[in-house]
Amino acid sequence: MTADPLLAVRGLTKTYYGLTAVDDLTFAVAAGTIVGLIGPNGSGKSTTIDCISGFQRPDVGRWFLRGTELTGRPAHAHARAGVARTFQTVRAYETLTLLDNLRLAVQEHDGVTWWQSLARSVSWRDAEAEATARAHELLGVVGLTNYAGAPAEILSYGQRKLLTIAASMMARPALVVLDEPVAGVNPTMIRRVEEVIRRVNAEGVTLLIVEHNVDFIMRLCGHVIVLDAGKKLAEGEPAEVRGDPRVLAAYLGRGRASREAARRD
Amino acid sequence: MAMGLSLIFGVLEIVNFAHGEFYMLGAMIAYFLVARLHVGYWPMIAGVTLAVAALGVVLYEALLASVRGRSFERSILLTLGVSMVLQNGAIALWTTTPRMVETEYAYTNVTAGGIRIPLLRVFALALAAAAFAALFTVLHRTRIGKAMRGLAQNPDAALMVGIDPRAVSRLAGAIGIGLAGLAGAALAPIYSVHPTMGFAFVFKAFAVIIVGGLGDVRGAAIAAVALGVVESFVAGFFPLILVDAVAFVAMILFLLFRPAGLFGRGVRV
Amino acid sequence: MTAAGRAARALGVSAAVLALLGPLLLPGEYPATLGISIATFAVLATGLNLVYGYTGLLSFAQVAFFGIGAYTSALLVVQRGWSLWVAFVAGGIVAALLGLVVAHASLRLSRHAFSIVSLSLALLCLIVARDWVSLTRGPMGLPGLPAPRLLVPGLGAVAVDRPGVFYGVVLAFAVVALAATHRLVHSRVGRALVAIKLNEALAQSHGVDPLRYRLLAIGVSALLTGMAGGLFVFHLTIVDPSIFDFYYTETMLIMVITGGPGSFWGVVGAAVVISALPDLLRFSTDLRMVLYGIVLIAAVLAFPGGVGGWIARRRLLRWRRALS
Amino acid sequence: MGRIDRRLPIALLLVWLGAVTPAGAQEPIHIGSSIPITGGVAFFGQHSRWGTELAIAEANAAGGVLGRKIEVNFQDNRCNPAEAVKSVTQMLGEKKYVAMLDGLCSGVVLAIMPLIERAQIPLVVANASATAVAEKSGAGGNKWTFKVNPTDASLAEAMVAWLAKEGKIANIAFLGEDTDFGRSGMLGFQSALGRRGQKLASTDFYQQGTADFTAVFTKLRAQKPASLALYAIAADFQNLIRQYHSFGVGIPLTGRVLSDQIPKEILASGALDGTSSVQPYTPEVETAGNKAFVAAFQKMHGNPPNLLSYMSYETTRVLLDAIKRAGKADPAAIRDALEKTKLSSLLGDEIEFDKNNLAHKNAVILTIKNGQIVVLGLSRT
Repeated sequence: MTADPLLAVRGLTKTYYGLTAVDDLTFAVAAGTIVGLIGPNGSGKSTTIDCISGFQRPDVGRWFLRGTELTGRPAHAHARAGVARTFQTVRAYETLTLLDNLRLAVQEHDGVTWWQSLARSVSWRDAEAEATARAHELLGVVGLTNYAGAPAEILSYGQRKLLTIAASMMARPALVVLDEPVAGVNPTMIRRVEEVIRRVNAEGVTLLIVEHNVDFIMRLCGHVIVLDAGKKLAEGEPAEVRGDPRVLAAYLGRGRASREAARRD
Repeated sequence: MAMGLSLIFGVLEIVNFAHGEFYMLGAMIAYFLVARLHVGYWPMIAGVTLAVAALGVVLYEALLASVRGRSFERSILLTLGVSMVLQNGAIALWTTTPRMVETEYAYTNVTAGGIRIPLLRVFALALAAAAFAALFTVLHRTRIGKAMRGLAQNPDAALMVGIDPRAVSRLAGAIGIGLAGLAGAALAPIYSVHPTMGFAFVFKAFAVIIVGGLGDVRGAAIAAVALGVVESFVAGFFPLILVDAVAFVAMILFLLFRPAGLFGRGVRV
Repeated sequence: MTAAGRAARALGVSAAVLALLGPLLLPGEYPATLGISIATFAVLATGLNLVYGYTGLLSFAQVAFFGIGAYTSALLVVQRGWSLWVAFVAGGIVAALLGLVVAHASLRLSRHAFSIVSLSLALLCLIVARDWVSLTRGPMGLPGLPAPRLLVPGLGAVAVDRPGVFYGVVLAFAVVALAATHRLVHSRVGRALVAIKLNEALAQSHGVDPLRYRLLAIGVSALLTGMAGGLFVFHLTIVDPSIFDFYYTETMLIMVITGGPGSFWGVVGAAVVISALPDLLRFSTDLRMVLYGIVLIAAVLAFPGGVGGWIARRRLLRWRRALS
Repeated sequence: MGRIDRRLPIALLLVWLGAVTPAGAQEPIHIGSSIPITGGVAFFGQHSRWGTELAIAEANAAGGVLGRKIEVNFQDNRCNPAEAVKSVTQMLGEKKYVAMLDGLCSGVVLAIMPLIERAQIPLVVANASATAVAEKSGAGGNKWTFKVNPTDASLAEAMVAWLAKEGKIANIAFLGEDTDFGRSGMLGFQSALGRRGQKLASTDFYQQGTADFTAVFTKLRAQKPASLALYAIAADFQNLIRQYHSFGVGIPLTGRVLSDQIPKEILASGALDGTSSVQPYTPEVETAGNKAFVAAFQKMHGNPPNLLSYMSYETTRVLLDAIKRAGKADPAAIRDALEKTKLSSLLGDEIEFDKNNLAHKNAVILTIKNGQIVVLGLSRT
């Protein structure tokens, strides 16, 4: 791990009604890598990424993107700073077209102000053309080109997952946080998701992936963090982590305590 | 009145605009029972409450069941529509002529400590207190009451422990609207009865439930009493017209500084 | 676009232009008076549509903005001797500022709080208009508002005292206001507003700041609504507390719901039809509000998207057919 | 669902179309009336309408005017100028109406005055009481507006003049509804008292639709004014009087106490003895004309008349009389005839318009003695 990682998280702690979901968690994500965040149900994965994307406020802890502190800033500020994310429950703007779904994901990032857009200035026209081109490109990558002008509500569950993943890549963010990208997705689609992830990673995007599908994580990630009961249990290369007896214990004989700590997942 | 509204909101997550119209209907039914059928005071109170509660069930089954929890905005619009139909329908049917309900106690007074208080007001106060006590007991002591509170606090969990949300919601709707009917019946002999009487009341009731905390029955009752006290204080020392602003100003202040209501346990909307 | 499509469009545009100019050409004052009312309600309904239809905030304060604009511009003209053309803009600005303050305070909590506070604001305005007698003259209102004067090149100052001329002024304002709103909702701003309405968390994850956009929508809506109020009362020549009548709120809601929240032309069309039909057909006034109530209930239960929603559903079905 | 959706608008359209009434075959004389039929003061509009309807029915039963039937089109204005301007312009646009009646609310009348002036159609006001209506009418103003009912100022002056004669003008408190009725009543009282070197001890206004007055009564009882001038109507008045009685407020009332709407039990109890009141009209006035009117009204509408129905009745008579004297159903001729009106009212006085087109009808001064309403006399306003 380099001295100056892309994302640095220090001492993150979050409790709900006296139950500790995340307990003094510290980790880092190096630039250009794909990092997996795994752990049993209720181990605090979702809470962690909700906190570092600004959707929940932790009780204690600080986090930095490229050395810039994001602690306590609202969710949209995280997005603008370069942290993109998807949600575990699939979310899309149902009645908007796929193209608009994707263009929305970039419009707050290209520096065009709302009055420029109202005035239909040259910079707006250029930015919009670029966004449309990028949207077509990503729709091609996820195989949804035919649907470009259709409203998102027409898509199947798996297709929507692909759409949200594409949306998270639109603005070429520094870090993409994917929350269970392949849960409930059929094997063919999983391949496609993998392909998309590798492709954007090759473009220089760093990814942090939360996922239950351990095989998927092991195939993709160069670095894996294992959580249990809100604490970091193990960390390292996939092979290393896979052989760690503590990880096996956590996954096979899940303790009572971890289940009680569960609030969600 | 405000308690009924609060109960409906708590359990159904529906803001009921038509509540004032049910109050008006209660008073109107009271008028017809007393003036046309010469029913006595107490049978009238019971009859009106039951009749309006039955209307509440009808309203719930016909309309509210389909929006329950789906959308706050839709429930507002729906009950606003109901309110428009009831109020203007009442005008078309009965004209806006104010009517008086003349019960056997109309001109009886009790004297306490040199102050003359009309007996009907004593009854109305007692009925309100009794309704509050009964509602509190039902909510906290009985199975169905606990189910209601459970539904208000966490609908998913309630479903898991075997509460039938439809049955409970229907009952909550009936009780909530029945309370509006009771208020109409108790106040009809004191105030005059006319189709637009519910309009002014419902906004005040909204203010009361905001101050009390949405869905918090105890908060609503205490806020109602507090508002009454503050209003009479204002009326006693300031120009009368300021009274009407009190409820709204209190509501806005509470929203700004204490959004969860008096006890801070109301449902955050 | 095909030749037939172009022809149809040309026909539609010329029909619309003819309909807009109709009140100027038809004899008598009534067509113009009705035209003023239709144009005003088109702006009011579009203002509510911007807030409710596009942004998803149910606002009961539109009538408050309308009345505040009306009172502000009337007072500035009568007491300060301002020209109406400046005063009605000032009315819009005052309404917008008030809207922003109230919205900022309540939206920090939730959109439900906004609805309830907006309702209180409307009622509070009514009370203030009645009781701040030294400013508003209370229930007696401000009667005898002077006819504004318009500088026409070649004619000099013309008094806008006939409904026909006034209709021209209101129409010009309505066209500008609707065009501005149309541009707004079809720009990135409109896209962001719809995104917030559809899924606030997703929009935030895309960097959209919900509060900022919502405030923008409310500000624009209050500005246009307030300006409409400032103009409208000079047609009536009087402003009194009945400008805050809850009935206006109900009418605006009916227009937006039947037209389809979030559908620009659906709502404009509904505003035109609903403000014109009952008058033209002399519908029994006793039952008009009952019918409105029934329409509202029916629309919410069976027809939640209004006309605009129906069109969107057809579009979805077309896509389904095309892709299957 | 889709089928229902498509049928709904058509069904609604049919409902609307069904409500359109076909025009009559023969050509009657048309009069327009703009009154509140819906909204908060629909009750008053109802009474205004009833009064006009009775006068029209009587005229038509007697063969009409100039041999033609009279027809009145009542349009709703919700007491809202915006609605009134729309419906009145619509009526004026049809060009068949020879005159307009009432308006009822002062704001409405002020808003439609410029319209009827431009259209050159006379407007005869029955119930709007604001002094401004008369000030803007007649010589130097709007020549097409006539006002039959007395202004608030003149009624208050009549009342105060009587109170002064009785030596009861000191320490009067005021309680009125927060509308132009209450507000201008207060101004009328204040200036009438001012001319006699007195002023109101206190003023309070309540919102229309207020149900509970306990707090203000408590305050007034502590303040102990010599009398209380009351400006309340409709449901509010009923609430006020009941609570006044049940709390035993005991301050003599004056102002616009609606004697005909006091419940019999309260009246009989003697609690209101000493009350004085000024009204443009009260059903108790013992003239033959009034008795016949009360009976006919009760028969036609099943309710006793009140001052609004009376005023509309008289106003309609004034207008019909002017049409008869004009000799033709022509607005300008009717206007000229209106100016020369000289008609006996039911109360026995002559209705004539002054240079502001304002009729100075007699006001009725009443008092309550031994649980009975006593008409003390008529006073020129």
